[in-house]
Amino acid sequence: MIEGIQLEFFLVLGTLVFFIGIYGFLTRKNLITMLMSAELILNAVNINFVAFNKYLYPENLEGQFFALFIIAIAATEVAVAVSIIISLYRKIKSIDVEKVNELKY
Amino acid sequence: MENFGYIVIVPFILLISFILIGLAGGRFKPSLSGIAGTFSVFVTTVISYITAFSYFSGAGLVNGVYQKIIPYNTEWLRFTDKLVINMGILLDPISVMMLVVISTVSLMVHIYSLGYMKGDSGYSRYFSFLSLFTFSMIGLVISTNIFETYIFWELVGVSSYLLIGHYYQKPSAVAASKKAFVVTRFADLGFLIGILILSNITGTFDYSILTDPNGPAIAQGSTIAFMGLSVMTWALILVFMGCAGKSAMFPLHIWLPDAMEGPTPVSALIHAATMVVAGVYLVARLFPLYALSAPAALHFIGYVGAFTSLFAAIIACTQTDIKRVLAFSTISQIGLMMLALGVSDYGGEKGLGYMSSMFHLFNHAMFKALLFLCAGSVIHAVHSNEMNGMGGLRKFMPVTHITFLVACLAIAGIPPFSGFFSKDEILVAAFEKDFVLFIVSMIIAGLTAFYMFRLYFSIFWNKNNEYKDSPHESPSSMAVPLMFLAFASLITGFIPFSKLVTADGAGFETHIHWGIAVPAVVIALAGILTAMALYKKESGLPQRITASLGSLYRLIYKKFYIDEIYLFITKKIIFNGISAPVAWFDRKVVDNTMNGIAAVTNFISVKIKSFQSGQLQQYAYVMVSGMIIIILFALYLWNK
Amino acid sequence: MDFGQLLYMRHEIILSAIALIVLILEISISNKNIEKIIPVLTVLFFINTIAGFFPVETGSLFGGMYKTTGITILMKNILNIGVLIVLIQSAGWLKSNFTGSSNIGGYFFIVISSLIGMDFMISSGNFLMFYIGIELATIPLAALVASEKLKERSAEAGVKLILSAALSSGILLYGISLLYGTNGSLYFDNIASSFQNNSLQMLAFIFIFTGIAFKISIVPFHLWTADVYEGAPVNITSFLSVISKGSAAFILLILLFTVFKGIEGTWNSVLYFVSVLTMTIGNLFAIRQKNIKRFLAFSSIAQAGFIPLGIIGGSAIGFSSVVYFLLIYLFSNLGAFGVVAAISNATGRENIDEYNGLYSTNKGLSLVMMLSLFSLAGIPPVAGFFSKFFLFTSAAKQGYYLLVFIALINATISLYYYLLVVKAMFINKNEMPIGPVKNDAYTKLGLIICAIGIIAIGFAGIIFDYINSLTFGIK
Amino acid sequence: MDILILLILVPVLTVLAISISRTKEQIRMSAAVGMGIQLVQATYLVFAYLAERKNGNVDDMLFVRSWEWFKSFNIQFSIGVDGISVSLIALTAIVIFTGVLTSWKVDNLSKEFFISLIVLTTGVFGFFISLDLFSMFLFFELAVIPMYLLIGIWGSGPKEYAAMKLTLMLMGASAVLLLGILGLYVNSAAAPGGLMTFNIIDISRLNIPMEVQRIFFPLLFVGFGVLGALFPFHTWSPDGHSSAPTAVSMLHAGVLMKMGGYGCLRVAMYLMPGAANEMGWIFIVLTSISVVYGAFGAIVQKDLKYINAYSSVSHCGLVLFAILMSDKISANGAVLQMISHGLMTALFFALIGMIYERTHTRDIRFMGGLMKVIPFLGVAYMIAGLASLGLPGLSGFVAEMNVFVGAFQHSDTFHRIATIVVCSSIVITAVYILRVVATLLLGPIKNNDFNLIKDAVWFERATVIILIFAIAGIGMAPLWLSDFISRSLDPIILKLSMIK
Amino acid sequence: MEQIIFYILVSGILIFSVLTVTSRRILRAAVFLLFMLLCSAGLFFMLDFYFLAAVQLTVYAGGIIVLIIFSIMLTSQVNEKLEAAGVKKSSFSLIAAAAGAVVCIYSILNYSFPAVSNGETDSSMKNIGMQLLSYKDNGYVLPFEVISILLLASMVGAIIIAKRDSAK
Repeated sequence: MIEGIQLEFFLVLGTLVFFIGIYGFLTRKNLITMLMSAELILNAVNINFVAFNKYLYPENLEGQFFALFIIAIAATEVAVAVSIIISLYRKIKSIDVEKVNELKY
Repeated sequence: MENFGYIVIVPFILLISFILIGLAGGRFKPSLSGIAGTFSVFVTTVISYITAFSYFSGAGLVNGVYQKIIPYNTEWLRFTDKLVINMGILLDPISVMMLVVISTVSLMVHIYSLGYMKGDSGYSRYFSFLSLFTFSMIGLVISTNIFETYIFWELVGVSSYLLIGHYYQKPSAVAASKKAFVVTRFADLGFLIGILILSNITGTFDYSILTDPNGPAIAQGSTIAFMGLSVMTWALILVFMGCAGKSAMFPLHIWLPDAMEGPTPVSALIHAATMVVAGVYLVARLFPLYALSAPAALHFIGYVGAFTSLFAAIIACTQTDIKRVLAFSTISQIGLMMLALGVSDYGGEKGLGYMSSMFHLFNHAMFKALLFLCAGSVIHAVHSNEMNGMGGLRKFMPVTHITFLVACLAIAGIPPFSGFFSKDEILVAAFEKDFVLFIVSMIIAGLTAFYMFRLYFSIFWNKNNEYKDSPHESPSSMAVPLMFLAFASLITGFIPFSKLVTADGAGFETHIHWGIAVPAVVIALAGILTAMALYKKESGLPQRITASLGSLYRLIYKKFYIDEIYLFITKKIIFNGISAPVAWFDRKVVDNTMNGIAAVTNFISVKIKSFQSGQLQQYAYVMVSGMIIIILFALYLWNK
Repeated sequence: MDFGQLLYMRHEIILSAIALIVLILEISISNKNIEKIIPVLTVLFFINTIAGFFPVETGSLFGGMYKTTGITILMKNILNIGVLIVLIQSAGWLKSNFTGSSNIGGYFFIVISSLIGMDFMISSGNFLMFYIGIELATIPLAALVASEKLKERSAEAGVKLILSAALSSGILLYGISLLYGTNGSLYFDNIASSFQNNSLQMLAFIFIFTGIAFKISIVPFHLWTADVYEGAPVNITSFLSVISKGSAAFILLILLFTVFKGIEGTWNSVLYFVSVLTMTIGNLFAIRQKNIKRFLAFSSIAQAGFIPLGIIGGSAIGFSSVVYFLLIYLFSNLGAFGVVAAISNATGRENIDEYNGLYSTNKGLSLVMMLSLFSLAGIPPVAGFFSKFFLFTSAAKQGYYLLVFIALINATISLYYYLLVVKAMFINKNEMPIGPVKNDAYTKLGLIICAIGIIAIGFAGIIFDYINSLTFGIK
Repeated sequence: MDILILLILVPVLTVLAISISRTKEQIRMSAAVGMGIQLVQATYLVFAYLAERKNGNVDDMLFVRSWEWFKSFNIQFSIGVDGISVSLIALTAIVIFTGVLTSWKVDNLSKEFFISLIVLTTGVFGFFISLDLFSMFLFFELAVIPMYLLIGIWGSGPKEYAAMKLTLMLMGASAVLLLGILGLYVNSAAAPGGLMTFNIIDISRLNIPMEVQRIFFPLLFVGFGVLGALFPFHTWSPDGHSSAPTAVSMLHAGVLMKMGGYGCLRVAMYLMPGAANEMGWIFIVLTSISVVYGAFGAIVQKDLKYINAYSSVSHCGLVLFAILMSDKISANGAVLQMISHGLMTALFFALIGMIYERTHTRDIRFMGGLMKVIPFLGVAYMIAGLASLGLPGLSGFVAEMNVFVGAFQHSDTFHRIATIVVCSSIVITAVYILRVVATLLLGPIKNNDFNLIKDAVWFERATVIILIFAIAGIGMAPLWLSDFISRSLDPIILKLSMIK
Repeated sequence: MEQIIFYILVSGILIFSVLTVTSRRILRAAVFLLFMLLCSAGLFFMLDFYFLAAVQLTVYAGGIIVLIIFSIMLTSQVNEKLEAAGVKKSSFSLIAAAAGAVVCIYSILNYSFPAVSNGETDSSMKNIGMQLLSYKDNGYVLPFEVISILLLASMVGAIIIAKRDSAK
């Protein structure tokens, strides 16, 4: 807990980062940068969890554990995603998301 | 009272004959069919005569009144406890009389046809249908209730259809049969609705209740009013519409002249003697109802009859097809019968019109059948229907000539032939009731004499045509019926009809009213003489007269363009005006609406395909904004 | 802790054991003989499926982190059956066409571990378990989706799946974090008991719902579906369309009926909204599809639109109807995909046009396809009729007549495009129809199981009554 | 074993037998034998029913059996019959038997053809014996869906379009219908919170609130009405009938359309009498339009099947009209009309099929004088036509008269005018029937090829004779059939009249 | 002092986040992401979640970012400038994101959270270790085990994809 800083501050921060991440996800043209935006989103969630845990429910460490697991899963997700992106890159020689539109309609 | 149960044999033997000939007809020698049919009608005739004899000789008589006897009645279809269609037999003076008429004429026609139809490919079919017709016609007259009448009415109609269309490979015959059926069917619609209304207000179909002068039906009749007339009147007018269809009253007469496309014996049987008088018969059957509870309807009938009669008589003067002349003459005579009914009252002497109508019906059946059979004989000989192609036939066909002359005299009302007696009674009845109708009937009498003798002279006198193969007298099987019917036309006038067939069953005395009879005969003679002057010798006079009449003649010759009006109504209005638009509407509007729903779905489906653009970020965008929309939506609901 | 209680989680344990066996076999058997593990594993999985049906007590483990009830066991069994069919159907594909036979073990391992994830998800008592389960069920699958040899479409599908999934799980997590903040716990039981009626919890619910709806491919979170289904290998598609979707629907049911029971009003209206959208959009897109897999993808979206009919109103019988619906949907869709897989693996043809005249050469396949499609369309006497009927009845019982009506209209539209495929197979003439496809025993077995399921399940009233006895008291 | 169960079981077994048959001969024989048994059973059922009634059984429904099916929804498989359903079952048995005979020469995929045909029949039989709305609906849809394949594969002309249209319209109707059924179900709890039921008899004992009836009566009536070719939802009928193969047209017009009428009577009217009385007028207007409109539509058609399809619209409109009159006589007429029209139209379609096989056209403009070359078929066609236009002595007359007399029992102007309008159809019917007969059979032979065609062969003759026999039998002696039916109408009419 | 550091960290998080999603050079974006993660790790430190912060540093900064940078190296030129997103796309996305943020922040600010608890957080390594292996209430042994399956499965999946190339 940080003196003089209210919970809402953290939450607004988390929300902003979350939507910045979403904005990035929606606009970045590169698959890998999209993935990075997704990481932003996850991190925003972590901030939320940690803040809640600290400010409201410090008796248990639920928020912290959740954040831990999120980090772990984010890692696996990135691993798989990167491998798929690379395999795609090998096929179409591009990681521009707008060129990934063979499947449509 | 005698039990008349044996009459049940009549319809059955005819029905069996129809089915047997119909099913097995093709497999046996044609003549066998003819003989079988004739035999069954012969049995019918014998039974009819026995019945008539025993009925009129007292078996039907109680206290001087001829009773309605129902020897047989069985439930056929039940609507409610009261509304029941029975199949039964009702004997009263008119039905017994009709039995005699039908069986006699039918037998004569059968015998005649044995010779006339020889060699026809549809020989068995013809006799089978004749049996069917006779069956239906007899069923019609002996019906115990109005619905039974309706059933046989329809059957009569269909057998008429079948017989008119006997030469079914001839388009004109097919068209004529179709026309006959549709027109009468249209009239029957009125009849049916009439029955429905009648049964609804009286609660019964049964004649014995409907026509009981003291019964509840007549008492209830005039209570409810609709558009100024009592409902009963409306119902009876509608029933009369059916009668008008069958009996070819104006304006539903158009089918009858065309019906002459059928074989001539059929015309004699159906379209002269029996079926066409069914309308008259039905009015007579319901007469107490008409007379006692809806006199307005009866008036209406009288005037329709008079108009039709005059109208047809005028047309008959101009026609050149001999069968058509006879057809219009038939229409005219039936109109006269209707007129007679229209001027009649119920009960005792006041029922003179009724009695005269029946009397005329009876006589007319005989001499008109005779006329047609003679005409058939002539056509058989010269192979043409056209008057112009005939002339001078008296030398070749003496029997036909004489019998035809007898029939002409009878129809013209020259004493002592039968027509004179019945026509006299009609004139008397009209004179007593309605002077206008009396005058009209006098004119008709004159016209009748004129056109009949025009026909007679044109066929048997006039010029001596050159015939390719010289005409010869018909074989005996055809000649015998002619002679029999001629004999009948001579004597039936002397039957004391007023004692036997009256509206209330009680007989009364009639005698010839010379004050009316003499002028009538004079007028008739005048007509005959005019015809003789114009047509006995070949002369240009008739042409000159027609030329001077100009468009009026054309108007009459074209039968007042009634056919064309009908054609306009059916072709232009029904076909092109209703049916074609309905069919168009169905395909284009209703159906396209249904198809349109499908098309719109497809259209939307094509339009929204860009949502699925393949762009991952668009997917994500839809997902996020969709979520936000759902949030807003839920917030909105939550705040409410 | 009594180790006997571990039997509660026998599904997961047995599956883990099988997964382990896969790894061991994969390592120990040479590449040449690797095909031989297919029957072994299929039999093992069959045993697992049977074992799932043995009645065992239910309860919770790990301090409430994990819990089972009769209905969750049933759900797992249903998923087991589905996976068994998928495995049987994919045997032929594995032998012939996969990325090289050395990956057979990998395939089995991923499918089974994905199933483990689903089982844990269904049995979770805590959002953490739920989250891990859902990720375990998704992430490895993306790898399988992208695994098709030499097809760029496969990789594209994989990218689309994993990135969309990343986004959706981010959204889901954000919702969970808000829920944690407002309710103070991540345990289902605690959350359920601490609901107040406020907008933030509602917000949290919608975020979580979005995450799950993504998996069920409910409109507007469905757009990935068609592309991924089309791009993925057919057998993976059938796994995605049936097992993934089914498991997500199960957990949605459980969450709504337990955790989010307190805000029923909110989710009723949300479900109403998305249900109408899903059915309609799914149908409209399905109408004009040319590729059979894509077609089935949209059909499965439309089918997903029917699920809310049973949930809405929150009645126990609706719950049963949804479970029943998914059971029958499983057989029907696997039947359809089985046929598509058989044809696609043998000839590589996937266009509906190419199915023209199929009946003249492949009677059996066409018949199974027709049965499946009729079942999907809800035509008697096949099972789909019954499940749809019960969904409608449940919704009508709650008074949602208008929704039922819209659903019925949509069912009629769906009949149209199902009939288009039937028409292609039976009516359309084709000079060069797909030649007779030689099916191996596995494919035949898989299709026969589906056909029997489609025909028999509907008439057996006892099945529905059994499900309903399990859901009794869920409300 | 229960006779009613056998009625469903025999077709199912027939389907199995056909599916294991190898040669065409075996397939045909299995179908014919199976449907022959079905005919025998139906006859037996008629007599069993009569015997039961004679023994003084006055229950509304006889041979009632019920099995628990989906307990959770309180769905039973309930079966039972009354006079109405027995007579319709007999009709179905006759039509399917003759239908199989007519299809004797189906060569293309004959196994599939007969299987579909008999599956369809199973649906029809099941529909008529069901006392439970659930199974009724199930069988309803079961009867509709094989139609798609039957028309699509073995049809002629724009068959795919027609098949799709027919199926979608009927299934759309069944969607509406289902909503109605669900509405009934939801409101069928005897007491608040009680068990809901699909059972028709149970529901009929309840008084469903008026506001509920007002919503669901139109749904039910339209749902069933579409199958009964209710204007403006009849457009599937011309296209469907004209494209369908002969036996299917026979069955569809002969039997399936009757399911619509039966459903309207048994479900819509019986279970929701209040709304039937209140809202009946809307449908009376629609059905009156159907009757006249169909008849007018038939006049200008050129395709034999189209003529008959429009004629069916008209005749089936009469059925619905009669049902709406909620009068016993006209209801009786409605059932008679269903049977009569079923037989007659089956005969028509059978004949059209036979003629088409010979002339390879159905366009009447190219035909003429066929009576000369195929007198048997010609006469049969004429008889069918005469039955259609309501000639006494054939079945159509009896039915129509019942309808008219019954409808005329209402003494208010609206009903009267409607009745008169409907009556007028007998004239229009005569016009189009005679037009067809005249152009098709009479007149000179238009095409020299027609001189070579042969008259009917044995199975065709058998079909025709059976149907004509039935038509004439009913027409000559209608009383027993009318009595047979009318007793079963009592509960329905009683319920309707109690509301008034 | 604490507050100043806090504000610095917060503004670091926000600025680097924005830079991550806007930078036109992909490698820089990755580095900005790294900084953002570092800042948030700092935040976790300030909140006494040392273990979490450490994991954040090692796994995220150490693992994920390295992975990402590797993949960037594999798939694009380092100096390559990314195309900017279209105006339409970015403005629509901005609207959606902004709308979402507004709605969420509005709801959060309107919500009255329970009073801040003064309970002590025992985030010592020992406690974390104990809980991670506990199977009682608030024990995380089961997720811990399951996540191992997840890691394994992901590995297998990645191998399947990678292996394909070798098979080729």
